[in-house]
Amino acid sequence: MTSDQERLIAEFVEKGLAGDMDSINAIEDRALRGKVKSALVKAKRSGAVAKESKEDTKIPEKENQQDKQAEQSIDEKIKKMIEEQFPDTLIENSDSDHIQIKPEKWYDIANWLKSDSSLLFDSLQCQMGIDIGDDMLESRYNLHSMELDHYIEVRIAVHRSNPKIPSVEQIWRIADWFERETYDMLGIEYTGHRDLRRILLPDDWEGWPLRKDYQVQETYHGIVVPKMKEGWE
Amino acid sequence: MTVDFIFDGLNQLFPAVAGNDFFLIIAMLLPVAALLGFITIYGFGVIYSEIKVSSFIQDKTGPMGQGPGLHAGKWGLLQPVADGIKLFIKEDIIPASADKPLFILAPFLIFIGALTAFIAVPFGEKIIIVDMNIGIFYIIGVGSLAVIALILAGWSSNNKWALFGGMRSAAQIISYEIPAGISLVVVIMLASSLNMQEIIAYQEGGLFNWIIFDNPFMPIVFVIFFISALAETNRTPFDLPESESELVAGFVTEYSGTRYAIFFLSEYANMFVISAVAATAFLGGWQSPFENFLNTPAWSVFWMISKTFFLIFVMIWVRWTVPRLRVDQLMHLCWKVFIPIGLFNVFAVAIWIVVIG
Amino acid sequence: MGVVHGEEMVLNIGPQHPATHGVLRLQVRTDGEVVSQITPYMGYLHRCFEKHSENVTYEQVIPFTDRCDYLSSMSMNFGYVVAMERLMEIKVNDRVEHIRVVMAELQRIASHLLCTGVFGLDLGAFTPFLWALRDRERILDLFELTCGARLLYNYMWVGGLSHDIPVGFVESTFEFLDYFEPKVDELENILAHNKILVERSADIGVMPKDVAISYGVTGPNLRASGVKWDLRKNDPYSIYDRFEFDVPIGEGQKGTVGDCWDRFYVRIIEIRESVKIIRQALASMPKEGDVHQSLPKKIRPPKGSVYARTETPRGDLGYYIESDGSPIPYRVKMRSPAFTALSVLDEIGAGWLLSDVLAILGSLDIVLGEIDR
Amino acid sequence: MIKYFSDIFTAVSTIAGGMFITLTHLVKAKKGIATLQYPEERWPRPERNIGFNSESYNVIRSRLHVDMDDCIGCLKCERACPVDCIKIETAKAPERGEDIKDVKHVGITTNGTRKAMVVTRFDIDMTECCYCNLCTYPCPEECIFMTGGPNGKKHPIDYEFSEPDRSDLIYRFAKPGTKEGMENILNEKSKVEA
Repeated sequence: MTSDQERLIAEFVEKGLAGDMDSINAIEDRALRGKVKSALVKAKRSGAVAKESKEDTKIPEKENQQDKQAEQSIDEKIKKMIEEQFPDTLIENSDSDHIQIKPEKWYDIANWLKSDSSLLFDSLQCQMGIDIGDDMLESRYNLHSMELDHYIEVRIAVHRSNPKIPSVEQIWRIADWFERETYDMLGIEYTGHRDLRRILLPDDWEGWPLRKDYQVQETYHGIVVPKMKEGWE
Repeated sequence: MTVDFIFDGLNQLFPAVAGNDFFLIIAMLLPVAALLGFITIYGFGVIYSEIKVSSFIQDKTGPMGQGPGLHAGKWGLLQPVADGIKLFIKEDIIPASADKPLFILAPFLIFIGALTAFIAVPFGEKIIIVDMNIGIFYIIGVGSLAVIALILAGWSSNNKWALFGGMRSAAQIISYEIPAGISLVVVIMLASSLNMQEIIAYQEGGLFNWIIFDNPFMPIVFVIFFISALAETNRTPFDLPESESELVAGFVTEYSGTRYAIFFLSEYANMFVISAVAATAFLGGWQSPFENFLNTPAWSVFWMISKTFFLIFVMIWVRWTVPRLRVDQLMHLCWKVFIPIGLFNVFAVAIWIVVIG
Repeated sequence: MGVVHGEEMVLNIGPQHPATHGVLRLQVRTDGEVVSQITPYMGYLHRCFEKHSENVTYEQVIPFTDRCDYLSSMSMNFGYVVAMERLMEIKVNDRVEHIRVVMAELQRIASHLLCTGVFGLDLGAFTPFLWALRDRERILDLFELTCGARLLYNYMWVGGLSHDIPVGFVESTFEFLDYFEPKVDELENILAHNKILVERSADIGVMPKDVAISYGVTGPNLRASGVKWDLRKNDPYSIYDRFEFDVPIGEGQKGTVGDCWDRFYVRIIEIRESVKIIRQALASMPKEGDVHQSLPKKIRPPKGSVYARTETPRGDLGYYIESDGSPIPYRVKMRSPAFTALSVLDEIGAGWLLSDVLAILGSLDIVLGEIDR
Repeated sequence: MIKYFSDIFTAVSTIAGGMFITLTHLVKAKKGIATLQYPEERWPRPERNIGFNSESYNVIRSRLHVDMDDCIGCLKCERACPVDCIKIETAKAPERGEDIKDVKHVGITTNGTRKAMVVTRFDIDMTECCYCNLCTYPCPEECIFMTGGPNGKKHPIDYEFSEPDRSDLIYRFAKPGTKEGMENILNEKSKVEA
């Protein structure tokens, strides 16, 4: 490496450290660009060590904060709207990354979330159930709007003794199978679901496997479930 | 022909007991035995070539181990033999809910259909087992026996896949007999005979006297006949009755071992018959492509078999290239494409004969 | 069709059937050959991925993600590590990101090759399937060169890779791409434009946009319905925002937008786009960089949850990871793309002939390992 | 009507095109064959030159092997295994770094670590192993590894291992010592536990 090149790289690294990544990405010579980038990474790493590893983590944090702010705004906005439209359904929570609601009016809220022209959540990305302890089961919905490109997460907690949540199967058709899976694994009953059967496990399976207190069956159809394999005591 | 020839020969050999009925039986059985031997050897040959051609098309080598010289032999020449042995020593399973007599009858029926068609196939001027005056009609007629066998197989298996397969094959074979028949009608019009030997005699005198080059419509007729032949022998792209990714194995789903082997063999035997008919009707039969070149009776067998094998090769080649049609498209092709064009050809060739020929 | 009504028959396609791509059972009601209702039954391959995950540590989940979609293990690993890195706020260096992208795109090619080949096989064309497998083997060789395994890699780790790419990997990948590009054309010529295949797949099993979105169908299946939605473009993770590539969508070239042929053809174009990405990524890959640089000593994410999506060959793969601060995940949920793709089968498959249903199933490109988990 | 004939024309032309492609493959059959005659020919195993620090990387996925002389019984591999196919039992050695002839226990590893534990059992169930390679990374003495790779000289790669009995695939690596020696060690262990 010539000293000329070294000087160039040093220049670019300084620029990069100052946050000007565009000029580095604009370098035409691929090899030089690669070198600059690797030098930049090195510089950042050593800088991070010197500043007690603050510099390195700051960048993602910043991005995250920005993301969170964006999320917050949509979350807060929806929370406010829910409060107006469906009073008494929102549960205030300290975490701002999701919306916690009561199960009763979930079907109406879901319908509204999908059809309201300022929200248009037309895609249910993921629906999952979780045993959050304290005898509570939770159903979580990750919603996404294809047109407006924003996300929210809705959480509905129910008590284990009466795990009933209105089904949104007729609003987002994919919820059909997602809810069946959650029913299969955690035993949350989705009222109004037209075909609530077990989906992955056999129909005659006992228990709800993903609850935290689930015990493996002793026998299944007369077959003993081995606890320890042979010759492996 | 051949039967008479052998009968005469036996009578001359033993003049003391000439005209014995026993000689007639021998004279009939000998060609049949020869035929069975031929079908077996041909079966091995064609299965081997199917394996190898498909392998080369698919960038594989195909079987390499089973050959002369035990393991690690050359070229896997004995692979069909091994396959045959495997199939014949397999357990013979008849499903409990199957209709047993029909289940057993079906493979024999299909084999009889394939075998009896062979006797009217000419391999040379004298080398034909029975020279019937309605030879081509006879082969088409006997060939349709397969439909009954396939329906029997499909129905008696008591399996939904088999039933689907049987029904599909019935519809398919019956439909495609019409374009095939229409195509042969054109040939019969030209040769003015149903006799195989006379059709061949019409094409005497080299390549350009073959019926396929007789007039501008004949190549189309040939293509229609050949594609219909593919459909009649249940070959891809018309292998709906046994389409493996839809119907598991179609009408042969419940068959195993020997019975399956018979189905397998009759498919290839049918291929030979239908290719032989195509070669006879369109490609000059046992005639040499060049006038007065290698046109002796011994060479006639060579020409006939090589023409037939070329057509079989094309069948194999097509099989490993194209996807499969759907049931309604199959019928569409038959009734809306082949039959109108075939009828047009009959009309056009008739005019051609009147005006030019 | 449909004028003559006979008795309805219930037919079980599977669990052992050549066209179900695994152990799937489709209970279909047919009238003759016309299918009126399809009820899929799955779970034959259920291996308790989510329950397992609650009993092993975070790094030990990765071998299990491999086995979910065994045809695109790299993408499965990728999705998991992206989710974990988002949860733990780890930023990996450029070399790692480049290697990951190369691997994921190679995996996409391998998976799409298999899918297009098998689609041909479902329609009766055997030869292109073997050609596709032959080229897929070359990709698996590259993976073997890299991490020693051909199918289940456990290559991407949280915060890095299990090891660096070997010397000569870049050259052999370029060599492979040069060899491979003409082969795609060949595959396209023999399969995509073949009249019989067009007849079999065009206008069959049309999936309109709104149905696709409502059913959560993603990936090539959604794009074939005319929605320009690719997470690599729309929500870029890793370093996909640095590369130039097109997102192919179904245009209804041979029939209606969103038919089987579009789903099939979108995959062939995606193979070409992946080749583009690999070429760019290999060219810009930094020579220096330790793949273990940001590997955490102990994976102990903070309390919280994350839902991260990545684009696998089959669509949006989402991992929902709930952490309670211990080294063992509290809950891992995989939102598998093939699961949603299969759920749409009844909607778009009913009313077609039996042969068409199997063609539609083939065009959806499902992997049962991922559906059953 | 035009569509009718153009359909026929496209059908004929595309199928002819496909037939031509397969024919070229058939004609050039010798060139592009992908098959290997397996027992005679084998797939060339890729040269794994990892570049830097190749010694510490082991990227072969073959069967596991343990150099018992180097194992210090730290249980790291057992904990790393996601499918629990490694089972290790240890007993406290009388003195750190001491050789115990009765159980063939070598006191000091090749890396120079003085062993404090006698490994009385080290079983790997290869029927359950998922070849994820996770156990080889945490090992401080690099004594558990997949055969082949950098260890290829000592342990050639072996993909084709099969046994007539399932239980033969449980590999027991712990060195069988004399009976008395084992008893001594185990007594010592039970004392410690008590």
